[in-house]
Amino acid sequence: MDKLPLGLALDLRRVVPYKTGSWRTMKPLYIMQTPPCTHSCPINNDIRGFLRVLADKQDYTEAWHILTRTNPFPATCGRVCPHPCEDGCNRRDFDTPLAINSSERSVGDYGLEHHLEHRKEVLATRKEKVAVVGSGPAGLSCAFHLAKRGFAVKVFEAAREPGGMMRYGIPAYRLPKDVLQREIEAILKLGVELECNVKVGVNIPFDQLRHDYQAVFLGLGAQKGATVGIPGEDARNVFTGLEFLKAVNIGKAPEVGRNVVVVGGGNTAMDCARVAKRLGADVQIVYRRTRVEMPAITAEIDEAMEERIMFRYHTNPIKIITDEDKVVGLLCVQMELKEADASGRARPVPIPGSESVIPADTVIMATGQEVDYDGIDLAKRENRWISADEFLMTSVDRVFAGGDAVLGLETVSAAIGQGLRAATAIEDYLEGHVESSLASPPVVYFKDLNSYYYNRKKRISKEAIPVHERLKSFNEIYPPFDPGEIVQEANRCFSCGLCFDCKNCLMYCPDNAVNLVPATGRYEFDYDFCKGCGLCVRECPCHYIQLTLEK
Amino acid sequence: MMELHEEDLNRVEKKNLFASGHRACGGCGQALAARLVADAAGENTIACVATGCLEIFSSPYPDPSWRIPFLHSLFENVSAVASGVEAAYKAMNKGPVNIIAMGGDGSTADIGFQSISGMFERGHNVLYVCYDNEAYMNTGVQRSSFTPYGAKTTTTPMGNPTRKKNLPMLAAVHGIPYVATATVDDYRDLQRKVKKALTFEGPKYLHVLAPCPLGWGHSGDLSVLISRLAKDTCLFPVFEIINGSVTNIQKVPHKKPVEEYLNLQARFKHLFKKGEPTGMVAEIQEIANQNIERFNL
Amino acid sequence: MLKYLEGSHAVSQVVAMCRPQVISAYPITPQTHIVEDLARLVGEGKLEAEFINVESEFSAASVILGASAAGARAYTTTTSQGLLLMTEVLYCIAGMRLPIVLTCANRAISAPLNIWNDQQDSMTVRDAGWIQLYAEDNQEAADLHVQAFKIAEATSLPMMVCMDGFILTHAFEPVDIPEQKEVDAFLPSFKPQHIIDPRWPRALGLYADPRFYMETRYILHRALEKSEEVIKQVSADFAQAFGRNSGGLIKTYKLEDADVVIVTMGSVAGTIKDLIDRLETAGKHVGLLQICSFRPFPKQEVYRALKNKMNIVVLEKAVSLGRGGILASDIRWSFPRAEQPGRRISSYIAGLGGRNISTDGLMEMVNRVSKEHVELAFLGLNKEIIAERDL
Amino acid sequence: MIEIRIHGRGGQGNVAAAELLANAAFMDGKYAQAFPSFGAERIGAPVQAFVRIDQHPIRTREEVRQPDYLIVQDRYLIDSVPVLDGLKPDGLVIVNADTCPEDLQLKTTATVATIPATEIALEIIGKPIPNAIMIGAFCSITGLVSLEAVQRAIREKFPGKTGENNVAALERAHEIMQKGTGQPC
Repeated sequence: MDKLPLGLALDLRRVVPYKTGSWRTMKPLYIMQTPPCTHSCPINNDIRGFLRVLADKQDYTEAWHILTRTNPFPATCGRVCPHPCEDGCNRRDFDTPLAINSSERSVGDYGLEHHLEHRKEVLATRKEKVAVVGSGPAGLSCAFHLAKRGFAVKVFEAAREPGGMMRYGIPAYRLPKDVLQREIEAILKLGVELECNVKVGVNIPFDQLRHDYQAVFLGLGAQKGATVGIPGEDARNVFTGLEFLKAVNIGKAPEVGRNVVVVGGGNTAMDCARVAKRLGADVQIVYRRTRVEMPAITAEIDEAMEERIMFRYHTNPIKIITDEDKVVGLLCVQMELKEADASGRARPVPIPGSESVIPADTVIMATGQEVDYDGIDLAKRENRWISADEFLMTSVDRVFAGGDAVLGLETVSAAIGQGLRAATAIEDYLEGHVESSLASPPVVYFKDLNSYYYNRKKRISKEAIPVHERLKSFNEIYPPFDPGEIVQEANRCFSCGLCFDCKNCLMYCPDNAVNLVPATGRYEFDYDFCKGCGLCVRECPCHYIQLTLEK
Repeated sequence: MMELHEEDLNRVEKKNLFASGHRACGGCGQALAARLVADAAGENTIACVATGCLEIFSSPYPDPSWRIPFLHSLFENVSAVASGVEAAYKAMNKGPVNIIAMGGDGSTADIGFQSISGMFERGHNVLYVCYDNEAYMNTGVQRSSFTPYGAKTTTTPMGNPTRKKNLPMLAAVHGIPYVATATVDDYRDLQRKVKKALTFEGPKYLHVLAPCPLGWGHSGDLSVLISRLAKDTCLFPVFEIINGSVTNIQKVPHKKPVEEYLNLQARFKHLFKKGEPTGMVAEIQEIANQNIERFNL
Repeated sequence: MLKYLEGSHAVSQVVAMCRPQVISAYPITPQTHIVEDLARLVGEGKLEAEFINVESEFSAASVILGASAAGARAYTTTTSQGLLLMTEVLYCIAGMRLPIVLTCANRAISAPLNIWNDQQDSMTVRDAGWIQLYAEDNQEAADLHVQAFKIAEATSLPMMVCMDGFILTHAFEPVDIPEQKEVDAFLPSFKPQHIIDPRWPRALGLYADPRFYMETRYILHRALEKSEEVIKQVSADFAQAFGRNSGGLIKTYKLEDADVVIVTMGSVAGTIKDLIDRLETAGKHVGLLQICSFRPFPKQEVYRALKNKMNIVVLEKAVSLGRGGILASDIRWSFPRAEQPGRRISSYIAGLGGRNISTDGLMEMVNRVSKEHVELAFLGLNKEIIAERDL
Repeated sequence: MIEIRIHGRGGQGNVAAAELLANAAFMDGKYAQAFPSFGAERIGAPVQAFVRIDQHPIRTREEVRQPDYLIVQDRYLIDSVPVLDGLKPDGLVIVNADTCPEDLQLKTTATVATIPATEIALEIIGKPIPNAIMIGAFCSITGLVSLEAVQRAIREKFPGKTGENNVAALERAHEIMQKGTGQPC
């Protein structure tokens, strides 16, 4: 036999390492966590995901597919969403939140420019058919997700064109019509059948749908403008907010004249006012309370003010003054705020003798919207909105509902989110098993991060085009990010709760118990040697590693 | 002097030439440093290691952790042993090869000080890396000349009354071409310095602060954080001394009070009475301030 | 060729012919002339080697440890305090099985400080795992170095050539210095067992827990025992090649019909031989047994040489304080127990700290042991100095 | 076997003198041994050196206790060191002195010779190093080693000017002693 070297010398290529893994009491694990952006997104978009592929690979196509996994309307939401994701962004506690909304818009636009097509999740077509009532964000989102999962879907739309509020309620300077149009077309490409000019409950009996289809989704929206019921509302040149916006959006803008008064403090009110301004009028907004109580998105209010729209707070309309059937003015009374009412907002009370007349050629009553239940009968809540359970099933069997009709007045994103959830619920229902959406992992907050490894960097923001320019047309007021800027911005993402290949665990492990798996490009622990010291957990910037008790 | 391109210097190296299976405590700063150094130096390297914690946990027969040639004989002679290896390579016209002598603070600054001084003075082409964990950890945390002021060890139960020996400066006055300090938290900097040092002909000295969870009294997961705090509190200045002149000093834009460093370590616990810092803490802050002044941190 | 020169230079010149690749030493009397001459030879380019001037014997030993581990033929020389300062490294070198050659110019050990000759230094490190051969004169000192590298490299054991400080190192006498080509023919170039080289990554100097340590020490002990054969063989080969006897395990002089046998090591043998001749003319038969190899200790050879001798006196230049003669106890232990009752093995300590070993003193010793057994005696003590002081 | 003991002070070249004598004898084809009374002596301190010359190999390492010849390189040592100890009754002692042997009043039956070696050294070599002169005197009186051999030994040990000066000094001493005495008495 060949002898070993003298004096305990050793050939190091023959060493069999001693396994130190047995020393471990705590064990590190790579566990993906929920980032706060996704958590606060009504659609739960994989924001971290699409930003990463932008940052790492500058792959816009992949980014678009990641976004549209949940949301068929990135270009739309990238414009109209009040982006709660950015409020959640952990960078808020570090420097400034990421410009997620603008990034989404750019990715959405990229998808449109390059005619990207949605991928089906299930290629086989299933026997079950589903009817979707209403082609607004909720309806189309539901149809989209069902179609991707192989269901035959038919969408019934009362109006002449699909899109619901997105088409008729949102002015073009916020959402260009062709953007919406192309995103809808992309959805229909999945094989979704669309029939317009059919009002369910009027042109087809509601029960027939329930008979012809295995499931029905109601995305009715809140299409009926509500008025406050003051004298003179029936006069010419008095519109509800929705009437007005719809008219403009279908290119039949009314003659609004010199002075326009808009009543209300919601988003619709803002839209109406700004549209009227673009029609060349001097616009005043009349609101019973103050700016603080206005339900509209702050940005909307700011932009309205920039566009020199007059705000009259503590002002309440009593009577529309008409000359024959033509509006000439609006009689208002000053209010003062008293203790809060049921809505939690300060209760406005008239100040006696404070009446005054605001001259007006047009009055727009943007004072609320309601669901149009014509021919559809089901249980309601607050006697206004459809009541649905946690799986969005209504009081009627096999009938699901979502969007404004269920939520009350909410955002496009909220409606899309409900469409998605309804699609899942319907699938589960038809497959006869319970709600399958997994409980998502815990949310990562700033305190969970090791922010040492992040550099401070201000977010990229774009100046709106100057007011005098804006008012000349219905063009968008915010220019898009250019590709470079998007990547720059994507690189600011903390990647909360998911590895972004910083190599800390690999380099810091005193026991070399972290390996990079070339095949997957992912890191994995070598538990033969890991002593469970937790250094990797401590130094992981994004809280992707958890220390768990060794079992 | 051998040339190295910037990208080579800056590349992070992970080769596991100091491999898994060593018996160091979890979160050992010295084990981490040793791997970073070995990987930076690369395969064409000979490691001469002094007796000490590193040697004990990395070289038990028959399963040592070294994958590059390893030579150990005694506690106080590693510099001379490395000198001999270098002389032999010269005599046999072999090489080039990286020869790295390494040891802890005891084998470097105390019992091995004469030996290292001799190696510096004779100008051997050897890189000496000192893993400074500020006490004799191998024997159970006794005070060394690198033990900082105020630190409690088993032989300074009331806290160390003296300040730390300044070996980087002592090395520099030997007139050797390259001296540098580094910490384990900044592995890029550490590996860069190893590679840079090896480009110089003659003796080189690299002083690495290596937190010791056992001796410093902190949990293993804090090793990197603590070594970073040593810098951020200006208690451990990071710099290079190239041909005698101090350079590339790592500035500390956001200086932290020494308490932040001390608070995390049991060896300094006695400096706080009911959470309130005693006079010794002020003294330690003074040391930091002097560093700030001296190195314009 | 026969040259008249100082013992130190005889050694340095022969060492140079052995082509060491790394030499490292620290100056200490009486070793200095050896180092100085080697430094000169390297400086003048007559010897191709790295000469490392270190800051202590400790580092000298460490440097050659490293050099030998890296595969170079390495050499150092020291004495006395220097050797003791090296002790820790000496044990290491043996444990790592590095074939290093060291010249010990034997000298006394402090305190009191004393630079003169005795053999306490090398005797003190006798258990370090080194082969130790003791030279009688400068010729043998020179010859032993040629043999030393061969023995060390054949056995992977370090070897110490011991020569009496001053008495040999500083003595001028004729020495036959071989030709380089003769040495080259006798001593092949070094084929190292261990090479620290990145091309074949090896670990040297690992630590061994209780499962392994004892075996390594046992192996080392057996290796030393086995080296006896090599020492004998190399000495025989040397006689073949150079035509003179040097080294080996033991040497005898007029032992055959000796009534009293003196056993000793090193240069005092010469003085004793003269004495033996004088006594012979006076009709007294005294013989000499020289221990050349103290480690390994040639127990069998000693026994074979002395088994019929009933009156033996061991004369040595070192003492195990609190015990007595070191060589003496090894000699006593060389005989099987209970064998031949009445055999006298007396023990004499002599020449400590350079005290002259005079013929008269030796005569007195022989006379006394002829009459009685002497358990332990110090030769030529000055009673007055002792009387003046308390124990 | 001839035994010689050399007394002197550190710096007077005592060991060299012993070495040269032995080397010369070696060159004359004899066996020789030379060694100092080893020590840490510094310049000026009294020292000794020993030489043995024989037809046979020399084995003994004993210091020379009963010298046949004494060489005293410094007369003032006589007062401080027992230089004459063990000198054979029929021996010879050569002293470096500028006086007549009688004036030294040495208590010995051995022959006493003197030579002003320091003066000669200063004159010829330019340094007060008497050893070459003392050796020269020794050869001259005893004829124990040949002058030629000593000359070769000196030239071997000190090549160049120093050697030549010493050789010259050696020869001068040789002549002087040939005349019988180093001193005009």
